[in-house]
Amino acid sequence: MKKNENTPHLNRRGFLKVASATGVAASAPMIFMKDAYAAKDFRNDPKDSKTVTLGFNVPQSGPYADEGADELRAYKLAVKHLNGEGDGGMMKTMKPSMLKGNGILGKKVVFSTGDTQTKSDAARASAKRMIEKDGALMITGGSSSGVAIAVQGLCQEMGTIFMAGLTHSNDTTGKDRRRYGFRHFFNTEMSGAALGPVLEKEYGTDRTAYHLTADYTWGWSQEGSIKKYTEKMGWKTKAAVKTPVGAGDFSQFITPVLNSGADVLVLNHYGKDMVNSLTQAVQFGLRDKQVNGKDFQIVVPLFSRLMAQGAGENIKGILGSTNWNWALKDEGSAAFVKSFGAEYGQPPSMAAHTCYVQTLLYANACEMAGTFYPPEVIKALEGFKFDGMGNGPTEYRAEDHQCFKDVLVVRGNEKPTSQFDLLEVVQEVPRAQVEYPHDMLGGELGPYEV
Amino acid sequence: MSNILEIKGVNKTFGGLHALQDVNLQIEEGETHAIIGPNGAGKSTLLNCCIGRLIPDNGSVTFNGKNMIGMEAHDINHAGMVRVFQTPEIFPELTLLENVMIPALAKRDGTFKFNPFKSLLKETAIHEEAMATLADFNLDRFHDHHAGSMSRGDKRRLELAMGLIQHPTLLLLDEPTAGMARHDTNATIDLLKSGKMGAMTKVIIEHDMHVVFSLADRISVLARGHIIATGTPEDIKNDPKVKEAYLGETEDE
Amino acid sequence: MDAILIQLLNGLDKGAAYALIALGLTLAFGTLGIVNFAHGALFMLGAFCAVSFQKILTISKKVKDESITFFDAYKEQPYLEIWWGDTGTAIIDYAVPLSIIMAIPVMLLIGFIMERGLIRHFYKRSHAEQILVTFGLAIIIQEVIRHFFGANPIPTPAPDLVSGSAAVGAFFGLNENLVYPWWRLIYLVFSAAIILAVFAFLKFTTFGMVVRAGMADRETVGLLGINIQKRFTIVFAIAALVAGLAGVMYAPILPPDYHMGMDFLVLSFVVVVVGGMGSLPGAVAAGFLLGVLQSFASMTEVSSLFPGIDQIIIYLVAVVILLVRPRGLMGREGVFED
Amino acid sequence: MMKNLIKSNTVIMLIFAAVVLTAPMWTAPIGANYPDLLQKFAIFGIFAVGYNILFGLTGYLSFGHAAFLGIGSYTAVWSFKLLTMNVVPAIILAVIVSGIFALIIGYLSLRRSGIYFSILTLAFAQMAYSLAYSVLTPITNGETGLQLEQQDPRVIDSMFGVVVTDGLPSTNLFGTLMSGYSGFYVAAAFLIFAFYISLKIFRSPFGMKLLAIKSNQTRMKYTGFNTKPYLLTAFIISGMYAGLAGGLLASIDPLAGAERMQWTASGEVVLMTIMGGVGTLIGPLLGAGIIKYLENIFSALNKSELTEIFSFMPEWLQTIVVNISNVFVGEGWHLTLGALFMLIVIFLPGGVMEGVTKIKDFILGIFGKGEDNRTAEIEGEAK
Repeated sequence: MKKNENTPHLNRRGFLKVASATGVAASAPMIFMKDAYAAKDFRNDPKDSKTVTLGFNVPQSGPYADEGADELRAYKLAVKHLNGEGDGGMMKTMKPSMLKGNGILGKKVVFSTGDTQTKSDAARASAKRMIEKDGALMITGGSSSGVAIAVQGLCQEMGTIFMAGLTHSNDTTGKDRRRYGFRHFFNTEMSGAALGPVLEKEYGTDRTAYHLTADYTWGWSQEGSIKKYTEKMGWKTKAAVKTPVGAGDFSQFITPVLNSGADVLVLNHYGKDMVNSLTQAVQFGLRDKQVNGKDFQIVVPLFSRLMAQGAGENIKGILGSTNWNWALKDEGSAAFVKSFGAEYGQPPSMAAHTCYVQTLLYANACEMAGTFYPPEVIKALEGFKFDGMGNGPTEYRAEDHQCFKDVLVVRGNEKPTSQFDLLEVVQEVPRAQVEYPHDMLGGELGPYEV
Repeated sequence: MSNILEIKGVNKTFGGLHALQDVNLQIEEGETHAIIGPNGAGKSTLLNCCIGRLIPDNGSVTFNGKNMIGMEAHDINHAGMVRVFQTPEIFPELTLLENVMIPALAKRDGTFKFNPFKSLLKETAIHEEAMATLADFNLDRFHDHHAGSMSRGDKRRLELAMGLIQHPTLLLLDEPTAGMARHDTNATIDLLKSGKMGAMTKVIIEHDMHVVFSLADRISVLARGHIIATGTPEDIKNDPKVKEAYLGETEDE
Repeated sequence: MDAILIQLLNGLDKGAAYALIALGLTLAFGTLGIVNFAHGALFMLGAFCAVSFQKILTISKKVKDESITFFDAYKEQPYLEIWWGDTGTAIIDYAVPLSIIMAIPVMLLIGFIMERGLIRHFYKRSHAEQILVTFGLAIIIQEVIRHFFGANPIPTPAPDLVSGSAAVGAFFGLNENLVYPWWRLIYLVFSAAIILAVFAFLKFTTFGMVVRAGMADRETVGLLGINIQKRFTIVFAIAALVAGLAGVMYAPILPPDYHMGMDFLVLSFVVVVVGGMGSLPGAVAAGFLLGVLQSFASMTEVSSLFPGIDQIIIYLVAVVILLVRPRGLMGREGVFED
Repeated sequence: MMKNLIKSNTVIMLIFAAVVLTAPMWTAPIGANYPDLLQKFAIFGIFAVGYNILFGLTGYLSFGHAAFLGIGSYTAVWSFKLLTMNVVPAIILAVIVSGIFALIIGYLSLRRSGIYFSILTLAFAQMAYSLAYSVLTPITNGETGLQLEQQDPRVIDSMFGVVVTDGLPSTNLFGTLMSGYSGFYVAAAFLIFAFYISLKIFRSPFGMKLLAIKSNQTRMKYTGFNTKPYLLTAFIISGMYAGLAGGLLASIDPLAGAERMQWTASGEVVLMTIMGGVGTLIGPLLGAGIIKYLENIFSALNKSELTEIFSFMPEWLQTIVVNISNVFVGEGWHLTLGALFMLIVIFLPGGVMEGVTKIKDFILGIFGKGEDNRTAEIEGEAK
């Protein structure tokens, strides 16, 4: 069987090495060479080069373009700090840290950028360009779980480390976890675990919830987690209705809530959907209602300041969870906000924070490993415990590459003191409360060597 | 002589307008039959009823012994009845040669044939026939010009060529010389009289009496949806009903 | 029963937006023969008239928040409030309805410039080329707006007085709990008024008669020798205005962002075609029909029976209507069929 | 003499194949010589060439062809999951399944013409997209997109005892892996093949009849042609091309996402075709290349790279040029796209190919050999 002779193992390593190293001339004939690699030879090895390239893959067009722009600001700041320019930001507060401000492993950090367009195809194309053309050693960024999972899968195949940006679905480090993918951001499970007790305290145990859920993976993940934790404390779930993504007008989904007997509306929406559904829910007078003798409440499980801006007045007093907020007073956050503010004249968003931290963590892991060789870097990141980067003591759990740290429960600020002061922190939910067993969500990390 | 086309009791109304009323007409094999009549008499409607563009309210259209009513336009074409249009219905973006090759291909390939891998270069028979037909109409030197760029007279002759190349049993001509200069008209008359065209059974709708009397073996006169007379040119010239129909309407056109 | 009534209201409200957008689109289609892919962008520009007007009214005195040292955070107070006190606050509160005053000349001007500068050179060109050029224009307009206003939605609230809900149920003697937002009711009335105004304009003015004749038979009107060029410009400007007003008034319902036009573009084309090309009543009827059906399809009773129906209802209805009625609800033969 | 040579199929195909296969070399100066973009050029080239068979020849403007691209991708990924990682069955199945869908959608949509046809195709594609994104998630994996899993059955592979060592298996063509440059060469081979078929169709009686339908469909009916099956055949062929492109996309990168079927994706292929030149053989390919280039390269440029590009200028001029061009690159690449659409339609109504023809005429004019150049390819053939 010809087939069997040619494919004893389906393994792409031999080819990758060649393709990555080549320019044009070498391309065609050498593809067929196999297994001609030395032990620590890997894609985009900077070798003697004086620089090392990182790939920043953020949405520059589409609904999350503003978030993407903020992510890019954070990346540029991180590169500055790594190269020893600027005030160093969190590099001074991160513990433990091997970062020296002389680039990574003595090589100056440079970067290339790409537009994910918040589409899996475009994001993968752009990541591939950075890996294949620009020689990026690490890919990071993104503002949606679909994109994160798609790019993470690609990076596993390519043997390039992926430090996820904003992605909140359980799947990223759950059923779709990958050895080469790392997530600093929290997830819906942690949102649920953090929000649950606060909701109980604020609204009691005798509540009936009505869910409106964006009809895609993140929405379902969010709905599942909130249901799980609210039902645990005695809430009933009246209904969970799926809404088309980008519906614009949600009136036909909101009106059934009015007379459903529910007294809490949970909006499992993000981005534009959240802004629209919340604005419209408030117009329908939901917040002025009394049901079952209680004030009707709206909950938005995932908040971001940029989205809060879009919702304007409507966000005031509404509870939700967030990964990080610039108003945090710890040393790390303060240092980051200070240098970000000095550079750009505005505070960083939570997406910017995650992206900044991810870049530093990757750089530090390379220093710890003493090499850019991805399997060693991965091992350095796995189980890495650190502090001083906001959110208190944090651990990159080895089994699923999920960061565990404090989660913020926030409320839309009733009396903002400035245009940036939109969310007030209600509680910093300690890490222990949001932790869950690593095998709860399933998934396989896959091999170190690809 | 046998009747090749038989129209019996055909009626057609548009809204309140009775365009055709109980029209009966027989076309004999080999003849050139002219249909004349004032504007709005229903001549074009009658042709459209024959070729399937319109479906008559009642009555029958029998061609070569087969009922044509309800048949698709392309099937009527393959039955052997081909129409040449009054306003040139050509393929303006194609060359003259292609314009003539298309009907030739229709004749050979039938209503549908899927032959995407055959090269046009290999269609030598069709190609030669098309060139010869163009030559018959004195159009061969323009064979690679776009049909849309030709003069109106040339387009009319192209129309005739497209009809002729299908070797129809019956050719329906809708004002073949309308809009032509006198010189071109005479040339067209000669064409229609001689050679392959001359031998063909033809129905001609025409305003120009010079053309009608030069070509027609028999003439039918249509007025207000009725056939008021049918006969040889001589009969028609002397028919009082025809004179009446045309009196006071001689100024039309 | 209540549920059906309220879903009907939702549907009418949605339909009102569809109908308004489709109205302008089909006006341009029918008279000028132009396939305008930038029509969605005009709707978006309308919404941004409201945004800019609000921004102008709320130009603020900035008081630095001294507790924040790393960057400049301000507590803002609009000058209007400082100068005129409560009157100023009230004016700002009414920013959206007041912005209509600004939107009318702005949209007419945009329509005028677009027609004179670009569209008129494309009357005789193929639909494919019209699509390409107007789509290109739409992208450019979008990017310009994004450059100035960012990609995030911008809140443009309705005036306080009408930001709440009306007790529709009590009014009709039904369930007391039955409420409906004032602003949506206003939008409904507003749309009806605009639609009637456009129809009346076409029906009762000589100008309108020429336009209607043009929609019936464009070639003949061209032969009439009337200054058709000027009329075309005006028709296009009106189409732009209708789209713009639809956008202005929609801003409180849907916080405007630069991409909102594209989201409505495809939908409005479906509405126009379902209504029948070149038919104004058709476009309005189709708009309301699709809006109402979309509302009903998302009722849990329906969507649990046919999963996913709420996602595809508009397209499904479009397919069915076009297959049953060759030219949509009220289209005429031979318009845009080649 | 020269003209006949150029018109010969063999010569055209030789030149075409040479140009395509050397693409990694001549794209180097414009920074497009990396596997992913080259693969995209080839694959979207196939998509556009196929779309042109429908739109360019018959004039029917479909706004839903992305549906077939998506269906092809999903089919291919399922073939990888269920059958084998070899791309041959995946691509064959992708073409067949999208052909079947094209038959159904085409049969219904072709009952109408003009804009009614366009909206029907759009509606079908949007339904496919919406359902794939939500309700059909068990088949499509919704927003995330359909991916390979280690525990997929792959019955044929396991029958032949192919061992999956670690991690996910890779797609291959009898052992040659599909990623990187080899993926490009496989896609390029398909492009050459697809282009050859398209060339044959353009120069066949069948193709001429399609053009005649575009020119005057009514006349075709009275000339004795049943136009429906012609249109449907063209629709199915172009749908199968889209399925082939979708299958190749999935073969090179085994992931199929719903947004591949969205109207914007359908619109993209329309824009590629119009921009390159509707009804020309090469035009759609050029259009595909230009749009993909802008999307991938322009979106990635930033200020520091621009500074490098314009470093040959004096500093003051460099600053000005960099600042102006910065508006059009990076996040501004959409602006470039929009401007390009407008400029091309305004100045080159026949697309890029008209520009090429104009330049050719100009050069020929210099040498005093001005010829009557026309866009239709066929008439030269028939001589």
